[in-house]
Amino acid sequence: MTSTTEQTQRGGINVARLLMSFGPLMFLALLIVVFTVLKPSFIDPINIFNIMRQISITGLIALGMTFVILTAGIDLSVGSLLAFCGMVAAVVAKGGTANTLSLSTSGTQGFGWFAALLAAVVVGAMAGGVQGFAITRLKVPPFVVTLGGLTVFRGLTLTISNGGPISGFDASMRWFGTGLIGPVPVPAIIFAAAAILCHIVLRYTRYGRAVYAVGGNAEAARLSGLRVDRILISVYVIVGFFAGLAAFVLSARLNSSEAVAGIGYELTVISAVVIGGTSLFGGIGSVGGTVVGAALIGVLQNGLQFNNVSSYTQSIVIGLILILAVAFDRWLKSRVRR
Amino acid sequence: MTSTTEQTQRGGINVARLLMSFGPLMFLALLIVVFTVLKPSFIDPINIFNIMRQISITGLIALGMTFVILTAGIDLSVGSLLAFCGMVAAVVAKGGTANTLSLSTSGTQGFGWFAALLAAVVVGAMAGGVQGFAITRLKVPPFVVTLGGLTVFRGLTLTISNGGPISGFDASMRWFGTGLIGPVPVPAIIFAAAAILCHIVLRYTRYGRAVYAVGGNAEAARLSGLRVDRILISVYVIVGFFAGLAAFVLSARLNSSEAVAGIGYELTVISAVVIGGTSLFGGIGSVGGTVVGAALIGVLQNGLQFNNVSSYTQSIVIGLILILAVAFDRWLKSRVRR
Amino acid sequence: MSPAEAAAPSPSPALLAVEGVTKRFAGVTALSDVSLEVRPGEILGLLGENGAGKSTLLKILSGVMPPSSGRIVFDGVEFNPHNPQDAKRLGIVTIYQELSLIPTLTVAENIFIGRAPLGPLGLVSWRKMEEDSRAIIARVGLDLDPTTPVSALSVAEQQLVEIARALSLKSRLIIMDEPTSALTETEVQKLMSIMGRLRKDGVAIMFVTHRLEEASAICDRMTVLRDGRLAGHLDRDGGPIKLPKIIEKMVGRAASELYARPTLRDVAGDVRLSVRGLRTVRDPQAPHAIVLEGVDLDLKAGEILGVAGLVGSGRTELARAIFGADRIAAGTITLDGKTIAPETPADAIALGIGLVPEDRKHQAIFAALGILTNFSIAALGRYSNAAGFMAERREREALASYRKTLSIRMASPEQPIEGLSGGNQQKVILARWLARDPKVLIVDEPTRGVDVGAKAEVHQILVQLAARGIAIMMISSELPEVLAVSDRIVTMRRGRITGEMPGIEATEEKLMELMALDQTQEATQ
Amino acid sequence: QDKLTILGSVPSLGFPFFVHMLNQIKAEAQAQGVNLTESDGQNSAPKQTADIEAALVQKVDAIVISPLDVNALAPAIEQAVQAGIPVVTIDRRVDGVEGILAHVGADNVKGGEAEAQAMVAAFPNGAKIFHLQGQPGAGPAIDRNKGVHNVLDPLKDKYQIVFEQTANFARAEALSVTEAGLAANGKPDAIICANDDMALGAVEACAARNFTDVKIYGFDALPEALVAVRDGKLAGTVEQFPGEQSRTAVQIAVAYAKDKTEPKEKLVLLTPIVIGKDNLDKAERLGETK
Ligand SMILES: Nc1ncnc2c1ncn2[C@@H]1O[C@H](COP(=O)(O)OP(=O)(O)OP(=O)(O)O)[C@@H](O)[C@H]1O
Ligand SMILES: Nc1ncnc2c1ncn2[C@@H]1O[C@H](COP(=O)(O)OP(=O)(O)OP(=O)(O)O)[C@@H](O)[C@H]1O
Ligand SMILES: [Mg+2]
Ligand SMILES: [Mg+2]
Repeated sequence: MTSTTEQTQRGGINVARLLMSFGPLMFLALLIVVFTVLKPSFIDPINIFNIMRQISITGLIALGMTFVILTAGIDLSVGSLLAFCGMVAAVVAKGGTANTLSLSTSGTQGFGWFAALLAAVVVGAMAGGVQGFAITRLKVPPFVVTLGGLTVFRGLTLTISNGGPISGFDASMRWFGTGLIGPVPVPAIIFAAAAILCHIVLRYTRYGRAVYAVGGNAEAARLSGLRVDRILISVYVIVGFFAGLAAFVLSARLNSSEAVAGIGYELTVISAVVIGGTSLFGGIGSVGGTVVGAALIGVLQNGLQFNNVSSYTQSIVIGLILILAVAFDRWLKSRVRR
Repeated sequence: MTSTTEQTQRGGINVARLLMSFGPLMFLALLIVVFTVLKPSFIDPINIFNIMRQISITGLIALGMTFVILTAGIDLSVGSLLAFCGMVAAVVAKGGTANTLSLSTSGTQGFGWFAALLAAVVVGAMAGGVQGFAITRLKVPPFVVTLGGLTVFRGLTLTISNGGPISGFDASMRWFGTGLIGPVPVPAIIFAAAAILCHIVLRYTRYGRAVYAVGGNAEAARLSGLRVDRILISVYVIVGFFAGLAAFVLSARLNSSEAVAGIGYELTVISAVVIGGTSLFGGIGSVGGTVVGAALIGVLQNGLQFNNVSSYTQSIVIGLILILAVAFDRWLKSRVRR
Repeated sequence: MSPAEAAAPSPSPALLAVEGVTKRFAGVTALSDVSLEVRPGEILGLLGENGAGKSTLLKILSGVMPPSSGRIVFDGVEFNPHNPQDAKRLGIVTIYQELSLIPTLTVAENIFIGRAPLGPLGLVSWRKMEEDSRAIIARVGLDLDPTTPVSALSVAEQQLVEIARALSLKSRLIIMDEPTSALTETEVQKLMSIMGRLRKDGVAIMFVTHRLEEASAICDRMTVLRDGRLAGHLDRDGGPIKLPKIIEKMVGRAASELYARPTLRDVAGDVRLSVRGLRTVRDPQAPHAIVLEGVDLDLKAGEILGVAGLVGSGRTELARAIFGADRIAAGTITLDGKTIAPETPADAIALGIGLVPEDRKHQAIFAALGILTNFSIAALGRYSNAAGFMAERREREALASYRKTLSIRMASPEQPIEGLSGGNQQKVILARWLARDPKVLIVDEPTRGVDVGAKAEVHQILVQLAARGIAIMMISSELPEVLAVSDRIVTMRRGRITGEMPGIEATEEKLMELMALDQTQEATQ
Repeated sequence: QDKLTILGSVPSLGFPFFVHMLNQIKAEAQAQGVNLTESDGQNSAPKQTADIEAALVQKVDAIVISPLDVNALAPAIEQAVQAGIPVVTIDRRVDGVEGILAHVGADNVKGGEAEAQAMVAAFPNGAKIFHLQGQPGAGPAIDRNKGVHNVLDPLKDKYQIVFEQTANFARAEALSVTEAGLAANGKPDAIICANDDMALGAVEACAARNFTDVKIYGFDALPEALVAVRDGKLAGTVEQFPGEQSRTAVQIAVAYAKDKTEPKEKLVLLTPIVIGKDNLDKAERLGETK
């Protein structure tokens, strides 16, 4: 008797939840329909895979940012860190800063893709760790620390590369940016795999629970025996790791690491997370939402470009639609609650 | 007997408070000393007035941003709104979009500086009001609304000006950017007057205290009978007003309104506020802090430039010092309370 | 079910009439067809178990939320408040169950929120505000610097500030939702006498409490809710309304003895926790918090130690210090003979110490998170496998069993805990620590906001835990509760232990004497 | 103390083009035996203005500047001129300020025209064109766009711009934008880009679709682009001789500061040329491409 009630109740709430999470998703579907009607080739596999490849870079970082924002933190340094990790990866891949411009694809230069990947993610994670340390130990708010990081990492990147790019990687490295597995671009697969992993971590592990708890109420989390500082540091390590991974994929995709890479990414990435329903005040949100948020932005940009809308009008339309998408989500939620 | 205790207690707290607020201020003083030792001409009145003029633009916006952040909000659109208001002011000052590049200083064209100023602040305030409305009525988080605003206002600016600048204002308008009253630059005086006004409003009016209350706990403020929505809308109107004022001063100073003006200002402005001790979670902060924060950033940039530090190194040093300044403040606070 | 109006000799017309009010939330009907009346100069008690709908009704009356259906008449006019301000304008003043002060502002500002006194030039006069607020809080017996930020106050102090604020407003109807849940006898007495005075002035009061003695002592009439429905009205019949009558109306069956006196149990257990010369430093974040000035204490396995004291006596501070939540300046703590020095709550928990904090809202619940997460957060290790994955089935089963034993009223394990009534939230937090199965469990105001029935259950559970050998330290401001379950009782005052006696010998009078010596004498030091 | 000090200011050291420019200024200053104060405008007119103001306080002896914006920097430069400090502008000319010592530049409008003309020459029978523009509102973006349209607008019938989008001077954005353009419009004959970074991004997008015969044009003649031209990946890139501009400007400024030598010409205009595979040797930075 009781168990049936529980089950129906649980079922009811799940349907409601699903509907709620449909806010951005429904909007995304709507956009796809509209763009397809405007120009049917929009839905061609080539273009869909283009979009997937395009959102994979900021999407990867957005996965890490989801962890950070769930703890009520923020990381503004991701764009600069991306550039920094990309430059590190390039230096490792090319075996030094000499010979920065050769576009040769011979397989023998430098230390190879694996070392480059490792360097990028380790440097990214370490940089994140240092920032996390400043946040927890020096008690400087995440906004300030990572704003500092934003300028520091950019300066370091420019110093390493003296302003210029480092280009020309071997084919094995480039595969991570331009390769296909079946018809699917490798970056899209990396992003999908990372998203599933993050979803599992946040939803089904002890650590994930702790992240939500710290964001929900840090003091209560501390009094419940969670090592709040360690968890906070860890989320910055995670976002740094993903910035490194994204940097590697981006460099592989562009065949070049640029000192100006990733400028302004922090806002794109944070928007993806927030449009996906994660609260900037912590404790509420999901990886699924972030993926939808990233897709929404990607589809919007691509669709407008696809229709050759003038860049001025694009700005206006993108801004309005982002607001509308979230407003629609709120409206839907308030309906479901009733 | 009791009254003496009270007084010493209150006195004690006031001294403590003063010392606490000294965190960024002490750091600012330290920086000035260091730069002066490095190069005594740093402290020349000319240079000091330069710095004051330089911080006045972002400083003005930061005053408005202080209101917003005190309510636990944020406004990312200020840079774009600055460009938009500047363009509006230029169109009004020139009496249309024709003749956009004449550098003539004849006093007869267009509608004059007063109309231009009025247009800039009214448009700014209205744009802020619209955003505030979306935040309170559509229940879209400030981050999303103003991120949308960031791209929308930029697109509008580019549309008005068709990408180019509008230049050449008459002398009466230019005075607001380049004029002097005694030895003091007009923009610095405008900034100082605005700061004093904001300080009085926040500290000594019921409205100001309501702003703090809403930021401290919006739900409790509502339960206490405050009109939370109206207060929230008002702070976006205020920051919009200041973006308009800053736009007017900037256009007058550069003798030109550019479509690319203000890119990235949101971060500079928010840093000034946050470094000044205002909490991004609302309810805590002051105008004095914001002024010190803006000055800190201005002195740092000017001082490094003054000492011919290379641009890349400047980035690194500025980032580190911003973090250090806040860390120092936190450390000082934890000391003083003991 | 006709309201017995005979009790009042000349019934004045109702100031407030609630007619058939219903309130539905998603899936839950919190109120269904409730009607009641309040007359000027009358104190109406509103009683009911946790989740009965009391707070919901009061929130509707004060304009926080609209009813789904039904009518409210205030002063003869239909009343449809859209927001708290509408209610306030008519002279309806509310003290909410969940504290609603603004933590970042000072005491003075909270008292004068939205109506700060203005000086010349129309600017806020801080001096006048501070002076006036000092007088206002003094009325409820609170003596603290009005420039203190509210975030530095204890729950009890916050509650007093709220009461003081409400009393300082011009009002015709005062709504009090569990104003006394964190207060001790002394403050309650002060409040009662103020309420009595207000009654004489013709102010109507609606009063919610789970401390039935209190209700019985002060209320002229009572309205009892059960499961969101009206269970009936009770009237003063010459003398105070008797407790069994109230309980019967509340739970729908005859009441058994609630506070059973402890029998002298054989607590021959070894000393489990021992504290010697414990001192704490003044916390920079909470300048107001009491400093422990050398506490010595022993806690035996299988024993329930009651800790009694007035507001601000240092009980909470003692608990937090043992738990590693606050820094210790001097002194030693030994657990099972080994000296321990927990630097964080995590350390203390790992050693087998648990703490149910007093400030539920800020220190215990994760408001937006589901009940399941709220329940298991302190025992994640127990409900996860070696690889770090949650064992959700086990977790759910455990919650389900606590749901039954503690009779937690909830819709589903995923429901955000903020949707629960206050008392039910408290039960989830208790379940959190029961699931952890600690060696030493410190409970700070464990039944704050818990209804009588559940309170008895909580006491039962504490006794059972003790019987299993767990050492329990119970801090409570409700002396009957302390007397009911404690094997031994210590009293505290100004950071020191002032007395100790076996529970069976203790009486309220004896405890009061040890707890409350003249505080003002020492205040100046 | 007797050593002269000059200010060298460029719009943004985030872009390799200006890094090169400043490096050349630095090298020439060293060769002339003067001190150099460096300034990075960080893509912000107020920042570059502030740098000039700081230099005025320090009483530099001359200013060599590539202004971020020809209008917005005018007041600051005017202030310098009024303070009696010789100013030489590079690359972009500031209008309406009297008394500038000299201007050494290559007009971006002319560069855009050259770029489009090179494309026209490659496709005498007409072509389907993509156009990637620079950051909206930025001076060079406006001028280069104008140049391209000056040439192509009269030839609308033969040379259709089927896809015209901004990619903000950035490589990653150019890659995405080009991908979208290719998906929507199929293969173009040529892609005209407002800088080399975008051109290199377009190269990657075309390569991914195996459209290796699309002729892609860049702008700035960065070493990386020269390599791509050599390898046949880029059809051409516009050379504006930033190094020569910079060195000439420093020479003029130092000569005047030392002994008031007036420059032979007040206006030195270098004609931008398009570097293709056959005239790679004309490229200023060929030496850096080893
Ligand atoms: N915002 C809400 N959303 C959903 N359900 C709610 C909400 N607020 C209250 N409820 C539900 O309404 C019912 C009545 O709650 P209410 O808070 O009125 O109880 P109460 O009588 O005040 O209990 P307590 O004595 O524990 O404070 C409960 O079942 C509760 O779960
Ligand atoms: N480090 C701290 N941080 C935050 N709050 C603290 C801290 N230390 C103590 N407090 C709070 O200060 C209050 C005063 O503590 P104290 O031990 O004096 O109270 P008490 O005797 O338990 O009486 P009551 O809780 O009824 O006021 C406590 O409620 C506690 O929550
Ligand atoms: Mg309640
Ligand atoms: Mg306590």
